[in-house]
Amino acid sequence: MDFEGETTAALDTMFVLFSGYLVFMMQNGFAMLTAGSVRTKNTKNVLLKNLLDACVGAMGYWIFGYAFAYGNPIDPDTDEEIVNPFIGHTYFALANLPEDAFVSFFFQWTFAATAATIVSGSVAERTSFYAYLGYAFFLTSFVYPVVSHWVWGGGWLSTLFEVGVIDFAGCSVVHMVGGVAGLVGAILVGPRMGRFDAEGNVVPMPGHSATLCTLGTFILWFGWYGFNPGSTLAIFGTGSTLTAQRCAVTTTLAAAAAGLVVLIIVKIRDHIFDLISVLNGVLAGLVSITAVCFSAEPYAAVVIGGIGGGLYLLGGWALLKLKIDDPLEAFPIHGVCGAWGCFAVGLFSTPWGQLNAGLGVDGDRVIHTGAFYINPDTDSRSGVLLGANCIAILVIAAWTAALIGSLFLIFKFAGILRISPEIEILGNDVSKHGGSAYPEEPLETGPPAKDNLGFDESMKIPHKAEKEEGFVEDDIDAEKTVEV
Amino acid sequence: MDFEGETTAALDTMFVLFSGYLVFMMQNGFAMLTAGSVRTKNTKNVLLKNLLDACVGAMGYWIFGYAFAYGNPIDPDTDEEIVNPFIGHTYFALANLPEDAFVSFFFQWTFAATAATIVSGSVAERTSFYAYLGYAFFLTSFVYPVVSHWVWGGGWLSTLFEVGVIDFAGCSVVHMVGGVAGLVGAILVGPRMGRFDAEGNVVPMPGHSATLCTLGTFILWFGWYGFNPGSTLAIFGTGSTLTAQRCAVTTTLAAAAAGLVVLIIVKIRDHIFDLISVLNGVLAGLVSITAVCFSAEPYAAVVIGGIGGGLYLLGGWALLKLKIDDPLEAFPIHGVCGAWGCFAVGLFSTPWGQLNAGLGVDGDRVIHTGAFYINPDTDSRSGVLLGANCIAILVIAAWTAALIGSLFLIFKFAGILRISPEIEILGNDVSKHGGSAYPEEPLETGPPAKDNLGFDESMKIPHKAEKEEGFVEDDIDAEKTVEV
Amino acid sequence: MENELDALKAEVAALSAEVQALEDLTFTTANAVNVVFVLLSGFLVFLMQGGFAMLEAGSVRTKNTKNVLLKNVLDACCGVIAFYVFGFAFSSGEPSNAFIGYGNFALADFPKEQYREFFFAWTFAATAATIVSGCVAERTSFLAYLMYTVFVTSFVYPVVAHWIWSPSGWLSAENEDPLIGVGVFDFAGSTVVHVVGGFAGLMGAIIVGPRLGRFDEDGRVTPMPGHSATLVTLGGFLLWFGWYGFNTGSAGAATFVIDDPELIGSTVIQVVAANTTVAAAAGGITVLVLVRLRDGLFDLISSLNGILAGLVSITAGCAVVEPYGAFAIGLIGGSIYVLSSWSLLLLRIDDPLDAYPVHGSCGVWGTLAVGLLATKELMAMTSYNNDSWGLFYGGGFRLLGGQVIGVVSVIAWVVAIIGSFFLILQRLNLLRISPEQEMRGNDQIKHGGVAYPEMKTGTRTRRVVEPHRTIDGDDSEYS
Repeated sequence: MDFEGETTAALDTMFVLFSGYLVFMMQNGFAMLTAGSVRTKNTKNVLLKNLLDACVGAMGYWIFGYAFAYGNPIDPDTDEEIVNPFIGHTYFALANLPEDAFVSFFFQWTFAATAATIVSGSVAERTSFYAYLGYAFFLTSFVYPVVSHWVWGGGWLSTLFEVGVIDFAGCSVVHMVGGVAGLVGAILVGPRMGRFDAEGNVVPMPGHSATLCTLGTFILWFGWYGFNPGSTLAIFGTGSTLTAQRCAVTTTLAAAAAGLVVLIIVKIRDHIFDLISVLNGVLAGLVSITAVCFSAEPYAAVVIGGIGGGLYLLGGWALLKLKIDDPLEAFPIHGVCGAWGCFAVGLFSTPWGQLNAGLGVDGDRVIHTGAFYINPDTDSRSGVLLGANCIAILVIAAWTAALIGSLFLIFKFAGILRISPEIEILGNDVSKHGGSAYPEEPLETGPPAKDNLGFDESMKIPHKAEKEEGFVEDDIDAEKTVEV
Repeated sequence: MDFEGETTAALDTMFVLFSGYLVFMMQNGFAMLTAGSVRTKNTKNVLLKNLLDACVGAMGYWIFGYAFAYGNPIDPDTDEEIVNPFIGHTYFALANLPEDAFVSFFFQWTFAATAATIVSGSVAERTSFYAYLGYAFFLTSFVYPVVSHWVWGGGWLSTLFEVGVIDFAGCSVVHMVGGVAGLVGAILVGPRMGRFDAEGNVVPMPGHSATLCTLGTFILWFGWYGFNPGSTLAIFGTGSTLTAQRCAVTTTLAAAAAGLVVLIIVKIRDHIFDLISVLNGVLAGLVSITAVCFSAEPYAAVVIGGIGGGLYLLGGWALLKLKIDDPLEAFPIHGVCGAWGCFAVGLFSTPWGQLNAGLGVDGDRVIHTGAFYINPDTDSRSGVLLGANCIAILVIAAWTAALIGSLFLIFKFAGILRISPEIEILGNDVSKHGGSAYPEEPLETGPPAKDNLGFDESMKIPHKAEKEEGFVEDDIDAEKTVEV
Repeated sequence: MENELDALKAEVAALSAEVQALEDLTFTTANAVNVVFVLLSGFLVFLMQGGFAMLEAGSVRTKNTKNVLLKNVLDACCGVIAFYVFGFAFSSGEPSNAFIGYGNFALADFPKEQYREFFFAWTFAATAATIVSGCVAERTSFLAYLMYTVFVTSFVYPVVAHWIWSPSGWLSAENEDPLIGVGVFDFAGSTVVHVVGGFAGLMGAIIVGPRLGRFDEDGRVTPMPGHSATLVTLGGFLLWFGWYGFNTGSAGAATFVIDDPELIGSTVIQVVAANTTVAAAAGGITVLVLVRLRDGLFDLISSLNGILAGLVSITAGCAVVEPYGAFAIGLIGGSIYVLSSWSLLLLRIDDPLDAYPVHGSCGVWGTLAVGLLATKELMAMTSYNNDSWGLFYGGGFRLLGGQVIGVVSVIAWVVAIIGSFFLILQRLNLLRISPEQEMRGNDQIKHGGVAYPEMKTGTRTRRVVEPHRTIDGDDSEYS
C-alpha cells in the first residue's frame, strides 16, 4: 500500500477502534445504571445479564449478525458489492472477511450489544434467565442486524425516495429497536409484583443505589462520544474531521439541555430536585441527538435535547398511566426519544452538515435536507427527508415489535418467560445466583414487609424499630410524592 | 486541502477529541470522589451537583464562556485576529464559529466544567442548591473564561514581560480558580454543623465510602492523561509528539511521587497507612505537575510531585487550624498545589521542552526559561519567567476571590447561601431529593449522636444495640486516632 | 553544454529536495500516528489499575476493603517509581546482554522521542504487580506487600520482558539468532505479564497460607464471598475495556514502522480487536455453562473470571489467529480456569481472587495456543520473519517448541526468585499479619477505620456462611 493510503487507513482504523472501545464502555455504563436501578435482591441478576449482553452479543453478531447486516458479497467480475435490499448473506462467522474490515465488525458489534442491553432494563427483575438469553441472541443475530442492513448496509431504506433515510448514529436503528423491544417485553412479561397496588396506584420501587446510577450515566455519556463522533467511521479528510468535531459539540449540548429541562420540570411538578430523573434526562438528550448530531447547529442541538427531555417525562408518565412497568424507563428514553431523534433529522439537518458527512447528497449536490433549511441546490424547502425518516420510524418499530413480540409470546406459552412469584419475592440473587450481591450487608430486600411472605419476617426487626420512630416512614412518603 | 493539511487536521482533531473525552471522564471521577467523601445523607445531593456541573457548564460555556475566552474576531482586511487583552467578545452561543473550531469549544468546555466541579467539593453538604446553580453558571460563563483568555486566549498575561505567563494545562487557570473559589465559598458558607466542637477540636466526619473515593481518584488520574498531554492541542509534528509523550511520563511520575510522600508522612504522623490521604496525595501530585508537565525532566517531575504532596498536607492542616471546613480538601489540593505548580514552571521549565511546545520562545530563540536552567540563547539564568508566573498566581487568585466572594456575599445577604439547620441534620437527600441514595440500607447518618443536636436521638437506638456488641465503638475510636 | 549541466544539476537538487520533503512528511505523519496510538492505548491500560482496584475491593470482605484499595493505588505509585529508576533499564535499557539491560537508569540519556515506550511499558509492569496482590489479599502484611511490589516491578518482571521483548533477549523472536530458530512469540504478554503475575501470586498464596477459616478442620472449603458483586462487575468491565489498549496497543504502531515497512499496523490492530472480543465472550459463556452444569447456578463472579480467562488466553496470539481460533482459545481458556480454580481448592491453596487460575494457567495456555493456532499469513503480517507457524496449520512443532521453552523458563525464573523472596520474608516474620489483626480486619487496625463508616457491617459475616441454604427455605440462621 502506498503512503497516502496507509496513512488514511491508519488514521481511520485508529479512530474507529478507539471510538468502538468507548462504545464498549457503554456496556459498563448500562450495567452500573441497571444495577443501581433495581433492588438489592436482583443486583447480581441484572449484572450478569448485562455482562452476557456483551458475550452473547459477540457470539450472535459474530456468527450471524454481521453477515446479515453487512454481508454484501463482491461480484468477482465487476469487483462491486452485490446488495440484497432486505438482508446480507455472506461473511458468516467472519469467514473470508477481508482483514481490513475487522474494525467494522468490532465497531458494529458494540452497537449491537447496546441495542440488546437496552431491552434488559425494561424487563428487569422478573424475566427468566432463559428468556433473556433467547432474546439477547435473537436480537443481536437477526432483528437488529436486518434493520441496520436496511439503513446502513445498503438496504431498501437507504435508498428510499432517492435521498434515503438518514440516521447518523442510530436513533432508530439502535435505540428505537432496543426501546420498542423493551416495551413489547415489558407489556408481555407484565409488571413486577406489587408495582401497582389494588387500586392501580403506583408503588415506588426505588433502585438500591443512586450512586451506581450516576456512575453508569457518566460512563454512558463518556461512551456516547464514541457512539456519535465515532459513527463518522473515518477521520481522514476535511469532511470527516469537521463532522466528528460537530458531533462532539452537539452531543454535549443536547445532553446538557435535556438534563436541565428535566430538572426544572420535575422541580415544578414534584417540588424536588430529582437526581434519577435528571440522569435519565441526560440520556434522553443523548438519544435524541444521535441521529442528527452530524449536521445539527449548536442551537438546534439544545432545542432537540430540550424537547427530548420533555418527551422522556411524557413517555414515562404515559407508561405508568397504562400500568406498564419499565423499571429503567428504557422505552421513554430509547424508544420515544429515539423516534423523536429520527424525526428531528427531517427538521434540523443542515445541507452543509450533510455535505461534510456525505449523507443525502450526490457528489456536491444536496438531494434533500431538513425541512427548516433551504436546500442550496434547489433553492427550496422540502419535507421528503422528513417523510423518509417517518417511514423508517414506522417500519422499524413494526418489524421489531412483530419479531420480538412473537418470540416473547412463544416464551410465554412455553412457560419460560417469567420467574415464579416465589423467586420474585425472594429475589433472583439468592434463588439462582448463589447469594446476595452484598453478602455482608444486613439483608433488607425490597419495599418492607408486605410482599415478603414471611421469609423476611426475621429480617424486619431492625427495620421495624426504625419505623416506629417515624423516620423511615417519612422517607418512604417523600418518595411516594416523587414518583407517582 | 492538500494531503499534508488533511493529515494534520485529522490527527490533531482526533487527538484533541479523545483527550477531551478523557477530560470529560474526570466529571465522573469527581462525582465518585465527592460522593464517597460525604455522608450518606447527602450523597444524591452531591451527585446531582456534579452532574449539573457538566450540564450548567455546557450551557454557560456555550452561551458566554467560549466567547469571553476565545472570541477574538477576525479582521476582515488583514485576516488576523483582533485580540482584546482583557476579554473575548464574539462567537456568543457559537454563532459564526468556523466549523474547524468546534473541537476547540468541546475541549475547552471540559476544562471549564472541571473548574466548576472543584468548587462543589469545598462547599459540599451545606450549600443551598440555588446558590450552587448560581455560582456554577457564573464561574463557567465568566470567571473562568476571562482568566483563560488572559493566559491562553492571547490576553494580557500571555504577553507579560515579553515571555508571557506559561501555564501549560491549567495549574492556575483551572485548578487555582477552582480551589480559590472553593476556599472563599468554604469560608463564607461556614463549617458543617458539628465539624468543630465547643473547644474547637476537629470532629472527624469520614465520607461514607472509601471505595467510591478510590474509584473516583483512578478515573481522575485516567482523565488527567487527557488533561495534560491533550493540552498540547496537536499531535502532528515533531514538537507536538515529543511534548505529548513527555507530558504522559511527567504526569505519571509526579502523581506517584506525591502519593508515596503522603503515605510516608501520614504514617509517621498518625501511624496509619491512610488511604484517603494517599488518594488526595495522588491528586495533589497531578495538580502540581499540570503547569510544567510539557517541559519538566522526569526527575523534576518526581521533585515537583513530592513537594506538592507535602504542601497538600500542610494546606489541609492549616485549614483545620483556621477552622475552615473543606470536606474534600479541594483548596489544599487544587488551590495550594495549583499555585505551587504554576510557581514550579518558573523553576523547572527546560529550554528544550519550551522549544518543542513553542511556549516562551520566539521562533528558535528561547526568550526566558526556568530559573534552574541556563537559557542557551542568552547563556544565562533568569527569573523573569518565575516573576511572570508569580504575578499570574496573585492576579488570578485576587480576581477569583473578588468575583466569587462578591457572589457568595450577595447570596448570603439574600439568605439563599446555606441550607437550614434542620435540613442539614436530616440531610439534603431526604429533604430535597425525595429519599436516600440507598433506600434499602438502614439509615445511620453521620458519626453517631453527639453532633446531631437532639433530633437524631431517635436514630440512635438501633445503633446502640450494635454498640453493646462492642464493635461499632472500636470502630469509632479507631477513627478518632486517625484524624485528630 | 555547461548550461545544460547546470540545469540538470538544479533539477536534481530540486528533485532531491522534493524527495527529502516527502520523506520528512512520511516520517512526521507515521510518527504522529504511532505516538497517538501508543499513548491512548497506554491510557486505557492504565485504567486497568482502576479495574483491578474495583475487582479486588469487591472480592474481599468489608473489613479489608481499604487495605486492598490502598495496595492497588500503591501498585501504580510504587510501580512507577521502581520501574522508572530500575525496571525500565533492566527491560529496555541499552547496553544490554541476552539476560538483562543495564543502561538508561532513571531514563538517563533515554531518547526523548521514545518516552511513550516507557509510559506504555510501565502500565504493563504495574499490571503484573497488581495480579499478585489479588492472590495474597486479606492476610499479607503491608510491609511485605510494599517489598514484593517494588521487587516485581523493578526486577522480576523487567528481566522477563527483556528476555522476550528486547531484540537482545535470549528468548526473543526478534533476536538476530533466535532460540531454536523461532524464539518465543508473545504478542501482548500472556507469558511476560500474566504468567509472571500469576505464578508470583501462586507462590505467595502457598507460602502465606490460606486465610483464617477458609478451610475447616475437615478440610472443607468455607465460602468467603467478597462484599460487593457490583464492584467486581465494574472492575471486570473496566479490565475488558483496558484490555483493548493492552492487546491492540502492543502492536506499537497503527501505521507502518519506518524501519519495518512490512508491518501494516492498521490491519494488525483491527484483527487484534476482533479476536480479543471473541475470545472474551467465549470464555465468559463457557464458564457460565460449566458452572451452571456443576453447581446449578448462573454464577456472576465466575463468569466474570471466565471473561478475564478468555482475555488472558488470547493475549499472546491475538494478532496471529483467525476469529474461530480466538473462539477456541477463549473456550478452552474458560475451561482451564474452572479446572484450575477447582484444583487449587483441592490442594487447599487459598487464592481469594482466583488470580492464579485466571492469569497463571490461562497465560500458559495462551502462550502455547500460539504454537497451535497461529496462521501463516497473520504471522507474516506481524513481521515475524522466521517462517514458522501453528501446528494445526501444518507449521510443524518448531513454534510450539519455542513457546514451551519460553513458558517453562519464565515459570522457573519466577518460581525460584519470588519463592525465595517470600520465604525470606516468612523467615523474618514479615510476611503475614497477626491472627487478631486478621480477625478484626486490616482497615480498623492499620488504616484508621472501615471503608464504609456509616454502614452496619462486619458483625454479620457469620450469617453468610452458606447462602445456598436459603434456597431451601432454611432461614433458621437468620432468626
